[in-house]
Amino acid sequence: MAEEKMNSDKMWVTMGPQHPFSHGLWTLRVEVDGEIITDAEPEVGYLHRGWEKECENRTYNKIIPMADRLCYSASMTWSHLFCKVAEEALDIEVPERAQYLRVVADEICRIQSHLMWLAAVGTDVGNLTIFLWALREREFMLDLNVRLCGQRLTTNYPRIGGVRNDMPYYFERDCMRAIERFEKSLWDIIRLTDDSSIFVGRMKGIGYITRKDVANYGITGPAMRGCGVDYDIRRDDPYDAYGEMEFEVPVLKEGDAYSRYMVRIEEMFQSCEIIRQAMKKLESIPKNAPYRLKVPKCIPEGTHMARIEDPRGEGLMYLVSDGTESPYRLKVRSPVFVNVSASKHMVQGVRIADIPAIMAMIDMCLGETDR
Amino acid sequence: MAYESITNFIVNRGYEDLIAMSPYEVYNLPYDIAVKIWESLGGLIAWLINLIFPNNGVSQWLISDPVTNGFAIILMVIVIFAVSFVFCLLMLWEERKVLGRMMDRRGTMVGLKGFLQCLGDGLKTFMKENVVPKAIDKKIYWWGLSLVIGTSVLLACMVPLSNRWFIVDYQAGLLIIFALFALAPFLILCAGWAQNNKYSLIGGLRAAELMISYEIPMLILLAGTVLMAGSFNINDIVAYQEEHIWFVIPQIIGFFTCIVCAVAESERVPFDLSEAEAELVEGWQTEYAGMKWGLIMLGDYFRGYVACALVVFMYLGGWSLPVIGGEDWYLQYFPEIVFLLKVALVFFIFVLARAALPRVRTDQILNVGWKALMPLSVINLAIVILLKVTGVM
Amino acid sequence: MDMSLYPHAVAMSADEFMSWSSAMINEMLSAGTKRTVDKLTGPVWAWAMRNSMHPLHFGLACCAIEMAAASDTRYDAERVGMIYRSSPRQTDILLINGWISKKLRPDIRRLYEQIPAPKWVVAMGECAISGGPWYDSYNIVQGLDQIVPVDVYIPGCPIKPDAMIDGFMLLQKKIDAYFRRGVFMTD
Amino acid sequence: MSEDANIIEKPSRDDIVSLVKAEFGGKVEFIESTKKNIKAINEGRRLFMKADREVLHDLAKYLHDKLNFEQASSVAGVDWVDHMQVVYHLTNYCTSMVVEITVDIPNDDLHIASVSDIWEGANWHERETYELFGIVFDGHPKLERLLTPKSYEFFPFRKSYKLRGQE
Repeated sequence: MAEEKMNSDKMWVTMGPQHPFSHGLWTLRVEVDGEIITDAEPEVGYLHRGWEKECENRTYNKIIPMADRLCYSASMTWSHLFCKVAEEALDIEVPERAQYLRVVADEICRIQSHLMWLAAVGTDVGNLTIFLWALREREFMLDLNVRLCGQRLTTNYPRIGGVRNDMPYYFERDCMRAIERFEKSLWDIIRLTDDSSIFVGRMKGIGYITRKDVANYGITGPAMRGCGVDYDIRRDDPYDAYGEMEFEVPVLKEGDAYSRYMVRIEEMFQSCEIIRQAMKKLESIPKNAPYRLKVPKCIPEGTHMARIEDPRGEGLMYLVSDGTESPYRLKVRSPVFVNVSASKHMVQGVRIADIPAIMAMIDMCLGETDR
Repeated sequence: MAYESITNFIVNRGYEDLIAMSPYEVYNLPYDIAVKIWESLGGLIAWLINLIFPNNGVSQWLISDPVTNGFAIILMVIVIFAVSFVFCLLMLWEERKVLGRMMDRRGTMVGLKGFLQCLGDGLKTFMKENVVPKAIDKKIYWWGLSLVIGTSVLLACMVPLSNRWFIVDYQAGLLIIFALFALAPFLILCAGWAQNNKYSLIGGLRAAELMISYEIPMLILLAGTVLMAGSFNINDIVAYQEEHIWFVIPQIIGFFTCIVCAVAESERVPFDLSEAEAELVEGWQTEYAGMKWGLIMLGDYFRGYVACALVVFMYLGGWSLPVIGGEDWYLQYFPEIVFLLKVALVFFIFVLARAALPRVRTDQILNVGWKALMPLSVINLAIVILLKVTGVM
Repeated sequence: MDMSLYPHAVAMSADEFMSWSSAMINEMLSAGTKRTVDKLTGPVWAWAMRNSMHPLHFGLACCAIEMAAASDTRYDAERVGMIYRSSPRQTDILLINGWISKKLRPDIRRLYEQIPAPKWVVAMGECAISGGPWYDSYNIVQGLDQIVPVDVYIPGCPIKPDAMIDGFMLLQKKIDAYFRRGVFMTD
Repeated sequence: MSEDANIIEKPSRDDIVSLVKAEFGGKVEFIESTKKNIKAINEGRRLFMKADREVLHDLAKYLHDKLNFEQASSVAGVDWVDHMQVVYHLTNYCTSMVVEITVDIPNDDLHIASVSDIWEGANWHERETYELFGIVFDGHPKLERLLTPKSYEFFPFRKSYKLRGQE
């Protein structure tokens, strides 16, 4: 083995924890023959903090802000998922006003998470203007977060049995303004990316995954919908108020990095649609309707499971409660954890210059990968 | 010896007296400036010595013709380097501010509206510790670095700003600049290899790959210009463009191809594969710390300046303005300023490309180079030949 | 020596005490040309270093998202001359903005050593300051100062981009103090 | 319908129950959920099974091949002090049905057949469960530590391992 390793002209390049393309801390050791990649080996675990073990040391209400810090760029969906699991354990139905508020907060979080992803794509492909324009749009979505939930990033907005507070004064008008402005200015960024043949040339034709491999590798979310799997938890397995929303799930057949990119851009437009419908329905609900239920501190025994459509894929939480104040066991299924495990398969046979483009399409968020 | 005022001690001679000693037949502005500087500087020293020891040999010697001429040449080169150095800092400032404005933010506000930011960067990098990794190939590490910076600075000083602002009015004008320009990728390859770092090795290899794609189209474009102008000498090319028409009009295809090649030559964003930030950390500059990296960045901007200067010479008529004719036109305005403004305009196009375009992959630049730039430059050459044969130009 | 930055001498780290004491000795012993040269050139180097701080492009967790937001159009960090360089050789500030796991300790230590000499470390966010919400984790280093000497702590979880730029303003004052005591002091 | 007839593209809930009962008989028992107003359970998109350790791999293969459960969402370990438990969640895209299989493992013999040869997605989940609980998945291609550093010897998620704040 040693001499075979010696005179093979392949070279292991470590794209280590501190690397501009990694957007967080993970290593991709890549075996390179010239510039073509023959073998790859991802390594995660640099942000592992034993989140699930720490939950067993916290009461249920203390876990909500911790759940925000699972995937910090899409924090609303994770704390929302934890509250859903707890509500399923308590077997309660969240009041209607809270359901719609959660849907609005979820979709705002999805738009700002996709914009953060678009910014990351910009730096990976080498065009800093996309990075800054995407973050400029994201600032307006963060302002909506600040008005609705109080904090820019890790919003800590849902509670078990409802939401923290009702819509603030004039929020509905600001939300509509922000959405209109966003839809107009997203076209500026699209003109920078889709109309530039270099960007399309860099994205098309790399990171191929067939329809069968996507399910086999467990890749979920926009990465899966880019390869032809027509499945979206918000539509097929609706939770909260998503049942009443009509929106169209973008699905593309090609299965390369460019189609995954197109799926996410289309999803941003769909999110604006959902927010408009949710806002219209919120008007019809009387202002003083309850937005939160009284919930006991201890959750009864049993095993419970809930799923949610995170901007990066399918988030799933499995809760084993034993009637005390804190959970007995809380398992978190993170979509990026599984997508990264498939990176070895996606990266075969491409050039080094394509790795950032492919990995950007998985939209890494290492907080939830290492938990 | 009675007290003598400094002015009449320094023999203020007209330029003609020096003509015998000066290496130039043509009037050369920086040499003239240098002579005046030395006359005031050297004259001051000589006058001081003369005060103490009146009528001694040294002060006479100091302001004699050969000594003035010798020191003037040294001061002239310093003046020429100072002008191109300050203009490079201006270009760096232009890039940071224009890039900032295009990204809808303010850019640097250090110093006066951001200009002193380049000074701040430079001084800071000079003060950093000189970190040299242990397992490097010492000779090539240092020679590669110094030659890259050396050729860049040498190039920047060889670019004539007008027909009276040059070091040497060499007959093979553009050819020498191209020859020195083509050296940089080899030195980057050697520097990349010497750093014993995988990223820099790949970066160095890419620099060599990149060179294959843009070098030959660039030379064919050069042939087009030289054929139309009739000589390699830059003064003749500019004079020709001034009499007839700027080469942009007839060789419009060549102009755009040349801009693409110039961007690739000075390794700026759409084609900055050897220093690809996202994939190769810092490409071939990864292991160069502190002052070494500061000088490399300066070298990059010098090469950008020379690439823009090439485009201006070949297509935008050097330092001539189409409007103002007449024989002593250079008395009404400064041709050097006109030339530098044109270079700044072309650099603006480079910065526009940097703000708008993502980075290209290695195989894509090779395709573009061979399948797009090469045919375009040949078509451009065909047009030039056609115009030349039919006697239009 | 501007004592306002060290209100309580007790809390100085070993490195800071070394540089503070050697600065005191330099004040007393140095005289003549070296002293005047230090006095004259000190502010120039300080101005240069202050206005071109290059932090390392090294995002760990939530504060990394806010670090990215600090360089966008609203909170433009480049106004004060901050660009994120990706190679440690060309940076002078190690910015740690997330929780540090035990697996990452050797990497952070190596990055710290790779950065050339006049360097500073900024601990951004609760997790880098003291382990933050993960106080009882088995895999988290409870605070960055167990690995590298830290210069500026920026509290908040996650911190706002303007708090980060404010932290760097404080670091600029510290850079001033570092250079006023003579640049070429080997401490 | 896919090419060979026996793959049921869209198995309904009672299809699955009847087929699995016919195939595996006593070894797999179905648990009825007692929750009333959870939308997913009322609309029949959840199915809870308890399987024995020996029959798990065949059950997984059966569900994957015959009943078109294409994705293994997650593999979770649970430490009930006196015995260990592994919980599988399998998803079917067409009917968006989620099947939850729980398998009990005695404390003295922590071995179970790995399903990473059926679903590639479960590979890293099994590695993670191994390094945090110590449950060995036989037949796993690369059963090593993934998240915790290589130098850790203990299994952190077991109830026996106490966190800093606990006792």
